Amino acid sequence: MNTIPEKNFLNATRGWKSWLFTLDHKRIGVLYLFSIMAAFLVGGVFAILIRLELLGPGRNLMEADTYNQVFTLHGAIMIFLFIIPSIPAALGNFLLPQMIGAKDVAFPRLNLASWWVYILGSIFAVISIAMGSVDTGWTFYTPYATETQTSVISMTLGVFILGFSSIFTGLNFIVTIHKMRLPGQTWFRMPLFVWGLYATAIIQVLATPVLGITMVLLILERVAGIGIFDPAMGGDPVLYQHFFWFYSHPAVYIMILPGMGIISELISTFSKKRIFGYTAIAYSSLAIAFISFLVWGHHMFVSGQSQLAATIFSFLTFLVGIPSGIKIFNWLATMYKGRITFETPMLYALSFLFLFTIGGLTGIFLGALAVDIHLHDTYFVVAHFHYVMVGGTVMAFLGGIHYWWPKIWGRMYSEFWAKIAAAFVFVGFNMTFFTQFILGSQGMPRRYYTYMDQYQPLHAFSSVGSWVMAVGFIIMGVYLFHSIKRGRPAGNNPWGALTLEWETTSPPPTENFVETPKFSHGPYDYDKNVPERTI
Amino acid sequence: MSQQNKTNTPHVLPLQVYLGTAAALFVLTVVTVMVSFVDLGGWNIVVALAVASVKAAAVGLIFMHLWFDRKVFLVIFLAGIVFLTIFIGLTMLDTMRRGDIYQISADPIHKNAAMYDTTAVTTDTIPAAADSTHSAANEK
Amino acid sequence: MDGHEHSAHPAHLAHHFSEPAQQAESAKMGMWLFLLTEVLLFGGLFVAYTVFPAWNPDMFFNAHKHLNVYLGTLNTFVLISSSVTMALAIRSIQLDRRDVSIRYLVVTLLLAAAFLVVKYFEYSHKIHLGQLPGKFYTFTGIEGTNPHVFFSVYFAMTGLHGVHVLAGMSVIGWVLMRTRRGELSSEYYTPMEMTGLYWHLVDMIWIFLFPLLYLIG
Amino acid sequence: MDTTATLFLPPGGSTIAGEVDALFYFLVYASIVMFGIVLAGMIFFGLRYRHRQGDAAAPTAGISHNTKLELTWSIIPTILVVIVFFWGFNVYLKMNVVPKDAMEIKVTGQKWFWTFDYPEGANTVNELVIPAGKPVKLLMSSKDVIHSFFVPDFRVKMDVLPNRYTIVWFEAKREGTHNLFCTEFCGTGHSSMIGTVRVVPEREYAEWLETASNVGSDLAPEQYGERLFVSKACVTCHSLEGKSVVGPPLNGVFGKPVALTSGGTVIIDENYIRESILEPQASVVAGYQPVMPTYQGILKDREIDALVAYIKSLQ
Ligand code: HEA
Ligand code: HEA
Ligand code: HEC
Ligand code: CUA
Ligand SMILES: [Cu+2]
Repeated sequence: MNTIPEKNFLNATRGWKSWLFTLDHKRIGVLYLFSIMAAFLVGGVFAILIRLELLGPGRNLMEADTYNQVFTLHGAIMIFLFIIPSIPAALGNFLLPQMIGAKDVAFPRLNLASWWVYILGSIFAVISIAMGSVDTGWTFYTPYATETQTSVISMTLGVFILGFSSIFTGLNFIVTIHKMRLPGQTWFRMPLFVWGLYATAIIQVLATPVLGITMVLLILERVAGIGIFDPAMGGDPVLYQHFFWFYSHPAVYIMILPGMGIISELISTFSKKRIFGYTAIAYSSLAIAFISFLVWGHHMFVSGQSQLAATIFSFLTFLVGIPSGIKIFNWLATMYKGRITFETPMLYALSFLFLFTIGGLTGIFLGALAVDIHLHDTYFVVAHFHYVMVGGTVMAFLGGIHYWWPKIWGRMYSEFWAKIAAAFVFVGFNMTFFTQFILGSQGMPRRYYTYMDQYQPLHAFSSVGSWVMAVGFIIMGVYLFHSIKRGRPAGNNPWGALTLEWETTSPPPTENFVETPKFSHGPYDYDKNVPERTI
Repeated sequence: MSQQNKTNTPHVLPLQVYLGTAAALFVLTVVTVMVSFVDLGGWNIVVALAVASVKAAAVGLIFMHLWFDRKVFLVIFLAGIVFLTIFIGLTMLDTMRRGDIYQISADPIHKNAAMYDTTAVTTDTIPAAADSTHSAANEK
Repeated sequence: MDGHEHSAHPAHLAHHFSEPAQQAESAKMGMWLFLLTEVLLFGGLFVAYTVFPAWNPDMFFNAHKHLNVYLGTLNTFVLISSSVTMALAIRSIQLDRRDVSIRYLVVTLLLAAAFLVVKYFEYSHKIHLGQLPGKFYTFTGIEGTNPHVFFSVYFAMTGLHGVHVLAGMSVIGWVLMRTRRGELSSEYYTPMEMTGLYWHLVDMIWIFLFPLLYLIG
Repeated sequence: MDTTATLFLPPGGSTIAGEVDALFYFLVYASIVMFGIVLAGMIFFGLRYRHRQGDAAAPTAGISHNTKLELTWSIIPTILVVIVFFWGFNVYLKMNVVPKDAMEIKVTGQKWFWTFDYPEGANTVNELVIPAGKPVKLLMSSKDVIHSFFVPDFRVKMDVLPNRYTIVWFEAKREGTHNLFCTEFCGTGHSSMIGTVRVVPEREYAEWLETASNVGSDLAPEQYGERLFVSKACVTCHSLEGKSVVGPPLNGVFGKPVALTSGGTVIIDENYIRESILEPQASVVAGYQPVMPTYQGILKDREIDALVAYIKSLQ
């Protein structure tokens, strides 16, 4: 029978101060984990409100203005408070040093600052909600955002601050990966999750400052009327869109790259097989990170940007599909001749393959100039990005949470309930969002509070789907929290995996390893090792 | 823990190097200001930026030790320049080429244009190919 | 805290690093990454700077005539000098000449303050004339479309830069304190080195702002 | 190519629709194939290499990569996307280059309705009337924030920007009516900023144009005003059942006092209504945002009179 180590990072010191001012990357990871889960819950409640209002045409639950605030808050919270920090700041923080055999990240204080800055930014977002909230959409397009009466300033200030938290995390990770690896762990012996975090961190550091200056200019536009984005003052609203998407397109890869990293770990662990095409996967992460800076204009095909720019952006957009495809096929090939088991994390990994492929392929629709003209700003786009963000990132995140849950707490969750919840989420998700592909191509515009009768059946179906999904998440919340105290002790290596974090105890001690680990085998050498599973 | 073996022994440059660089920076500043008083048309700004780049390079390579330090720092710094260039370049591809097919969609609207009243309008009431310098006045 | 000097034992070596070199290099790399984010933060303004002059070259030309080249040049000299003294401060601490280093830091601070004073005079002159950004612009002597945009860009760029000078001054002040307390030496001067990098970047950005705003033609 | 309604797309109503649909369906089928490969791989490997409890746990095959395979799955998608790019670009060009003989209509978007100005001086609100079989070019601009002109059946969409013209063109194939949506978020009334495009035979169009400039002249002012109240989009913001929507309700208000934001009250009379329509910001009703657009230049004197008469009649 496994036992929980008597002394571990969870009980090393006690009291709330020892948590809120901790420098231990694992505790900071846990703080982040709870914060983003709270954000997801709030964003999810807004999502359910959206779906309730859209159950039928006309007013069901709220006024048009309220609806506009609800979908803006849903988008802004999900993006800035949940999905951007989700995998890197929560799981990445917890795991990165362990995976490279280090005691901590390079700058523990900066790491703590990152969380506090995140909290500060969230407070501004909450203030904004309290002060009448925002109704601009998460994109804050000018000139609407400069003239609406709602409290745009405190929300954009919040976003500005949240950007720093993201920059701090990225900066910290790059240095950590460069400088803190265990001797023997060369670049191409790092776990692919670390590669994913590395590529992500590059984007965080390069793109986020531009979001910062964009928000500053937007605030100046509102308070000082500087007129850079305001057409009435000789400015150009389309320029604002360039600024915004220069950050926000790369940002979508901040969301997906770490998720892809998790999938590499899950598929190889549960297939007990060496990952297929390691180098190709590592390099395609970098390639995606680089190309992501060249394609932002695909959000602006009908914005009035020049036809030349639109054409070039369309071409570059397609290039992203190729490294993404390489990854998908490499993961498939990893399963070939494996020793596959279907625990919950693997179920999420397979859901990812299924849903992200759909989401990504519909991205190709949107990248095609003529087709995007019809599909832009319809529910087709809404469906696309939920398939990649929820079907991609959130599935990977859930897979990662289940996979490392026993490492974080030392205890197992209920596999039975986990499978049931996964089924609800998967089915509910497809009900909610596949319908939206149809709605969108039929012409249903997004950000609509009400709609024409002809769209009613599909909207209603979609709303029902969102309830199914919510049931799945509620079940998940219950068994996960239950297991923190009550779960079966998991042992060091419940899945029989080979990456370094499984060589320490669960939960790990404060400085991660009791003895400095030795690099003795690569992260995926399943052709040479059969590690023992502790459950 | 032994201090001696792997400490970062400082890399000290001779004083002359600093003073020489400083002198070069001052001289270049004077030069660039003087050139700005000569009318070179569009070339003024080009020369000014070229001089500025040389100065910035001097500061970066010598004061900031990029020349002597690990090259990864230089790579990081250059990455900033490269991505900034991408940002500027692709944005200009839009802002400078909006009139490619119809000049009218590149120019700001003259507030007195027919658009804003209900009198009859045809294409020829709106100048199709106004000069590209956006001379149309904007009222506030 | 209390002016107590650290012994030769590397008290500055944090527990999670295995050797001082690793720590120093990490810090430096972190700093360079931070400078990278600064470049891109200013980057947005450089984009605005490129787009609007490309649209209204004449207006930009006319408006820039209203900046004072002499004050701009003076400030360029001031800031470059401060960069030189900063570099020399680091060199002195590398050679363990602590007092010299302190003197250089003080001069750097004074030069930085001088820069801000000159800026103050420039700003107040502009405010007086109504050459202000956006909707506060009331000046009438500039030909061309939307001259207020020039001042929006001017104030945004120099304002952000000014904020960086202020931030730089407080960091230099902090390093100055630590040097006086004897916490820095040739063994460990990472904080001063990092401050130097930051300060040089602030200088470097000004090196570009100066011709872009003052020397268009 | 003629398209009819399918699962995904509404019936195509313009000459370009067929070409967009062809690419759309090419993408659908290509995606189904790609997705099919991924799904089949997952299912097949999952079943074939499933490890059951109790099976021996031996080391697995040490396959690390296979250059030929990897090249295949890099090159085939590359070819596919290059095809899609050129195809999409080709159709995009056609959507951007307006035929020489296109007739021109001006479109103004503002919160939250569309105004269309026809060459002969007629104007309509929220209803665009065009002849079938003739290319139509829209010259569009906005009076406030960004809107976007979207006719799903025509597969065209273009943002409508303040202080700039954007252009969109199409040729409707046959008579019928089509929905027109605003697809750029523009505030409270975004989802009710919808109109219709009515396609009529060419001959009928000419007749329509002639009468359009003086419709309603045969009606009594109240009736005419009632029509205008709908056609000029007053209904988007004003209810007639005493509910406050974006603006205050307008039934039974005539002759009554109303409080203003600036303090003070006014009696709602003919002049006040007229002022509200032409200079809505001059006196703003307490409790409402100053968002009502001015109808200066959109409504003719006779039309304002009719509206006043109508509001007066709503006792
Ligand atoms: C996690 C986030 C995420 C990810 C990963 C992506 C990935 C992609 N996105 Fe998406 N996107 C968003 C989040 C994301 N997107 C969001 C949030 C918006 C809307 C924002 C808003 O307006 O509010 C958006 C909007 C958006 C648009 C603008 C639509 C519009 O408003 O009109 C476009 C247009 O090109 C686009 C394209 C793509 C492409 C080409 C990819 C590619 O990276 C996909 C690559 C993957 C694949 C292609 C699948 C796997 C490959 C194979 C199985 C091999 C075979 C492939 C080929 C033959 C090509 N996206
Ligand atoms: C990460 C990003 C993310 C996520 C996860 C989601 C999740 C969901 N989204 Fe969202 N969405 C966006 C990002 C996201 N969305 C963005 C960026 C926009 C655009 C906004 C804009 O236009 O500006 C958008 C817009 C958007 C729209 C379009 C609105 C419009 O255009 O008018 C709709 C409509 O159906 C929608 C629905 C949903 C639904 C049903 C979910 C569901 O998946 C939600 C499921 C979650 C729950 C039901 C929460 C309940 C959870 C529990 C009870 C768990 C228990 C607790 C713990 C474990 C702590 N979203
Ligand atoms: C975009 C929304 C909008 C549209 C369209 C609109 N209005 Fe209004 N209207 C308002 C708002 C908001 C107010 C209250 C604030 C104010 O007085 O400006 C208002 C006020 C008024 C008033 C004064 C009402 C009172 O109780 O004192 C009158 C009369 C009026 N509108 C008539 C019209 C007519 C006639 C039309 C159409 C030709 C019209 N409005 C179209 C939003 C609108
Ligand atoms: Cu107009 Cu949305
Ligand atoms: Cu994108």
